[in-house]
Amino acid sequence: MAGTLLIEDLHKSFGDLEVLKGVSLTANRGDVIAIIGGSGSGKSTMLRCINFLETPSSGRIVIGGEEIRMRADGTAADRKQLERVRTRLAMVFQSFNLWTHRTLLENVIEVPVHVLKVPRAQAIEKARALLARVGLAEKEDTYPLFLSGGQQQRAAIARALAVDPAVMLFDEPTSALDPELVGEVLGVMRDLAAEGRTMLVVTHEMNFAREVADHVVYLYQGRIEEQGPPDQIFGNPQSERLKQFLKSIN
Amino acid sequence: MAGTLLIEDLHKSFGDLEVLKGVSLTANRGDVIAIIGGSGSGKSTMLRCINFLETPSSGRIVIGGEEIRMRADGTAADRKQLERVRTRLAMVFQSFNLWTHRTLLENVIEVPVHVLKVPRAQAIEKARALLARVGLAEKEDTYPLFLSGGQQQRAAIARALAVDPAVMLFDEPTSALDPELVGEVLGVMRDLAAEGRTMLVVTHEMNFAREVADHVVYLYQGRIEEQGPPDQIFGNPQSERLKQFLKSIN
Amino acid sequence: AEQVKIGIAAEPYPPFASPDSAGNWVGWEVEVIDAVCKAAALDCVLTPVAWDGIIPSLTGKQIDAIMASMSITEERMQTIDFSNPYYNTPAVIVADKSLDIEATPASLAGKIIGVQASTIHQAYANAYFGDAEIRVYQTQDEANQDLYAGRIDATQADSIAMADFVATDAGQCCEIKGAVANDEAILGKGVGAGVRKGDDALREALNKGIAAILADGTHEAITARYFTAPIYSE
Amino acid sequence: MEGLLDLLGLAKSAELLSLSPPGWGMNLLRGLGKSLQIAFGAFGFGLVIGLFGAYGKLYGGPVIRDLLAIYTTVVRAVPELVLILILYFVGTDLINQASEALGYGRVEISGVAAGIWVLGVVQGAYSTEVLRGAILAVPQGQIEAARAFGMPPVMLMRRVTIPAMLSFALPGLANLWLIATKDTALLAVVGFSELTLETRQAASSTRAYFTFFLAAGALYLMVTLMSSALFQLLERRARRGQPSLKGAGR
Amino acid sequence: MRMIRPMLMPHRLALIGLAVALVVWCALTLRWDWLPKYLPLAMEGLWRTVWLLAASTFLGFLLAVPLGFAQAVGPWYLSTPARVFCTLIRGTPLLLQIWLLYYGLGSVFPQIDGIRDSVLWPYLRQAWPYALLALTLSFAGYEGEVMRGAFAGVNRGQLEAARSFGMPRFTLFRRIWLPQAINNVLPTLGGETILQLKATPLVATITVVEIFAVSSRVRQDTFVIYEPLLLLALVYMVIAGLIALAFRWLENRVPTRRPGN
Ligand SMILES: Nc1ncnc2c1ncn2[C@@H]1O[C@H](COP(=O)(O)OP(=O)(O)OP(=O)(O)O)[C@@H](O)[C@H]1O
Ligand SMILES: Nc1ncnc2c1ncn2[C@@H]1O[C@H](COP(=O)(O)OP(=O)(O)OP(=O)(O)O)[C@@H](O)[C@H]1O
Ligand SMILES: [Mg+2]
Ligand SMILES: [Mg+2]
Repeated sequence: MAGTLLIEDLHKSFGDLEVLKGVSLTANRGDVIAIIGGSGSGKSTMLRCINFLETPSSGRIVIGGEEIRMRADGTAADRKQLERVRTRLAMVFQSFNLWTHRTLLENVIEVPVHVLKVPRAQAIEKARALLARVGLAEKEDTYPLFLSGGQQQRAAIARALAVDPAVMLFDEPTSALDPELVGEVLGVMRDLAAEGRTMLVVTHEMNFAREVADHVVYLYQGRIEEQGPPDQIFGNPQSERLKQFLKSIN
Repeated sequence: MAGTLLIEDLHKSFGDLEVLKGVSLTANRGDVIAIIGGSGSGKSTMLRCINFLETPSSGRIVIGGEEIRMRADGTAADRKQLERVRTRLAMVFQSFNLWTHRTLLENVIEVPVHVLKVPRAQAIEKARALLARVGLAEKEDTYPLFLSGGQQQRAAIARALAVDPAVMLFDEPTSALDPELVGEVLGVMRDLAAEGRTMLVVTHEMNFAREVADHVVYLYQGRIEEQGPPDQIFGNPQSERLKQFLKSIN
Repeated sequence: AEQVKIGIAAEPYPPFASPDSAGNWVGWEVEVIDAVCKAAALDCVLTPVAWDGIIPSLTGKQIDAIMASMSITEERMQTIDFSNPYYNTPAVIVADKSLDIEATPASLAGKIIGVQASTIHQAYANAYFGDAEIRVYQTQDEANQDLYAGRIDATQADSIAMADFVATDAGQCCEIKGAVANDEAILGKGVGAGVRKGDDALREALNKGIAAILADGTHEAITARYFTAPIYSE
Repeated sequence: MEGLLDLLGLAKSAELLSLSPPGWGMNLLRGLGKSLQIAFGAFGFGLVIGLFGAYGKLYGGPVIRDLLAIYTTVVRAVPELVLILILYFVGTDLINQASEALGYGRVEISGVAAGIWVLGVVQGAYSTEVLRGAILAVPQGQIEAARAFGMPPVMLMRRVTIPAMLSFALPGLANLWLIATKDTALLAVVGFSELTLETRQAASSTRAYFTFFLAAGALYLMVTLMSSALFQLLERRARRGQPSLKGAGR
Repeated sequence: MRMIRPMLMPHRLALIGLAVALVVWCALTLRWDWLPKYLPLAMEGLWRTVWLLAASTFLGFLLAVPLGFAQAVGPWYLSTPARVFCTLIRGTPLLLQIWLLYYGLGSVFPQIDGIRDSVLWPYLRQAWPYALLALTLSFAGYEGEVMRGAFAGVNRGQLEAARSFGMPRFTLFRRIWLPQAINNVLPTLGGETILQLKATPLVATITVVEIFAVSSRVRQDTFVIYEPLLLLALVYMVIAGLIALAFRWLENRVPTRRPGN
């Protein structure tokens, strides 16, 4: 059951602005789901609702078979449950959000050591391996604000990988990377999928969506306009909007 | 002369880390120069050195035929000159850097009204047109932190366009945009180039580099490894590193 | 003649010197200053200065003399000059009625004694009551308050102030247990006017004024209006 | 009414505090007025020094930085009483000796002016540090963006740095202001009747310590409540555009 | 050597020379004959100043953190009392607070039957517990306000990152929110600590004799004004210098980016 994800009729408004207008989605263990859509269509909001960084206005969220209990106002009713569920999720933020008062290494070991109670030495060893994997071995003692954009993004990916999550939420994880690194990160993702991790990836890289995803979701103005396997979405789009959206990449 | 740019033997170190190891570059009026390269290769640093946001360790920078006078420590010797030159430059930052205490409209009119002394009404009118052009007409009264990543990036582009610059420095201006918008922004850039504005664009979008740029510069570990017209760079790369770099996009 | 600025402490010390709400200074010492100046033919103006600034004001020439219930001691005479005393009062010990205490070092051993900071009483207590714990208060009123609250066992202070205190409601707890043995080196020669070192002309003039009001009964007359007992003795 | 006051044993207090002599109410109010006047002068003067001090410490050369470090350490450390005694009494004495030696008469230096000066210099040392911290807390990008568009330093300070740092500085500044209103007690040594001295005079002249100390406390509290309201207003304005952190720990 | 070299810059040499000259001049031309007599008392006072400062800032800061946090993001039933407390403390003179605590409570206690025979009486009779309490509450009030701003100023994304990994509330607070809040206001905290140093003399009003009171005593006993104050200033400068150094060290632990020009 770990690694499954179910979203049902998710709504989210910011004041008068309804950003999500009923989104439903199912992911099984090991699924890689790409979420594509225009800027401002609600992709980040959707991802952030899944782990309750935003309180949904209504809807149901079930992770690993466990429904996150909600109060009427959308906040999680059971803090302990939410924290437990969140430890199985990992997120890479669109704006990275590395902890600026800690070095890269400290950023990566923070959650393993202090939340998951992994022995420190072991966490460090793993963190070093991960940093090396994203090409940041020499930067482990640097503070995030002294890094280039792409380096920060890679560090954020390493931090997410360090917690061994069952479900990963990636918000445009390759936006700041050069094509070579994009390729490498896609490789990493493929490996993760092969290990049975479930992934939700918001992306503007249609190549990625096409090559790595099992399932592509096209979000338009807070609704799922169309979804399906990549072949179908890219090869034979039905909706006018999606056709329009894809036109520009060909 | 306005709109020309000359960089000669630019060096920049952060402490022991030499990030730029002698970069030279010439741009004529209306040139669009794409700067590509791996993450951490020094692209942003180079852009930031041009308008002295970073103090170069050594080198010469000539903008619009006017050499920016430097002290021995790399800081600009003549603040007035630097300010004058900077008003003819416009920059879109990799991390957007919108002013969080001002609404989008205020962000866009800030420099025209307060630095360039454009009448307020006129600045607002132009700002509205620019915001509409990047699809943010409805968001003009929103504060930046309440926007999606792509919206922030478009606002940053609008802010840069509002100052009618002779030279534009773009640091990955489409990183947070969906393909449809990327296309639009590229269109905007083509228009700008046609108007005779010089542009330096750091980008990971090889399509952009190929289609819009007059000249492509490949930066590798702080040096220009190869440069030339896009056909040559993409069609017939010479250096091993560049070949490697480009392999991933085909 | 030239004006003589007489500094008094801006912090009130009733019944010697305190302002009323209209800002007029009244009290025994104020009247004495008036009388002395008249007798010495000095054109005096009262200048209230906060206690912390009173000596710097004197040495910095903002004022010319200080008449603020300042006890004459050897130590202080190294810094400024004093006129002859214009009043002196014995020091007494006050304690709870229920306690069997005398004003002697032996009787006070092991007790807690409160004194006002930077007074001759503090100096005396330090010198003679070494076996007691000595607590230092900023004002005598605060020491009295703690005497009433039982946080100290006894206090040493000047007899006039204490006679006032034991007459109040709070003072009912306590009584004057007697005067301490005199030691002129510490308790001093009484209260005098302070002048800048070497300003002998003014010192002599003030001495003349003091001698005159003591001789012609003015001093006694003023005292009678404030106190029941005389407060000057040779 | 009288009966009620009598009942509570407050009749005597009411009499003591009445506004016309022999009541001391007017004296306290007059003292409060003077305290506020001094506090306002000193706080304002301190702010100006603080702003220059903070900029000097952050951007000045090594000599300026060292001098400012000495200023902030020494002036903050030395008790105000020492400063004012030395400055006022020794200072005026020296000036007078000099002027008498040159054949001029004695000059009167106003104790109040000296007091404002000393308090202002002390406040300046504290504000220097408060403002320096606040400027450091501003995300660097905010300032860089303004620089990149050629904003001159004063405008940059006015339009970007100050608004952006204000939310960090206001609590510390509010504390300094409240301390200034109370530090005026110091001016008693130069013969200035502000609230504390008036209170002490009233209290020990009448032996009604509790009445007058509580009355003074109430006056101070009133000032605090009013200035807190003002500071709160300012802070709300300074925080515009920043998402609230309510619930951000959940 | 690493410590010494920066001191050899010409302007620093000049400053050091100036300071030495000043000290020598003070030592030679001013009156110091009173010093030996009062030295033991001064040492005692110094010790009292130091421990009162250390204990009250430590305890006060421990209180200030919840006070600030409750005000910044707490529910109304926590934030209101916290705000009232901070306003009261900041709104009234410390002298009054000390005075009310000591003499106010002091006149209440004797009216309780049998209290003079209780085991608590020896402590209630002492002044230092009241002094420490008053100083601690005062520091907490001022710092509560500073920390309120500091907590509210932390970047939301930093907290979201921690939440998204399931960091428990308290861990998040301890590992992310608090350190970032403190980093934002370290210079202000340093200033407030030095202010606290200068607030300690007020406890003299309730018979706690610290270094300032000793210097006052010398002044009153001997009427020597400037010398004890200068010595006092020197002592304060040393303490304040140490505080400033400690805070500079804390500040430098996390490097900040600062642009050129
Ligand atoms: N302020 C700084 N202090 C120290 N090192 C820095 C600083 N800024 C950047 N660097 C380092 O300089 C190198 C070049 O950084 P730069 O931001 O120019 O890279 P970039 O080419 O823009 O990369 P990206 O595509 O990831 O944005 C990196 O290794 C980075 O870690
Ligand atoms: N905190 C907020 N308050 C109010 N409106 C918000 C907030 N966050 C996002 N929005 C609005 O919600 C809409 C969806 O935002 P979201 O960040 O989900 O877009 P997105 O699909 O991720 O876009 P992008 O590709 O540009 O990142 C946008 O119009 C945005 O302005
Ligand atoms: Mg997004
Ligand atoms: Mg970059």
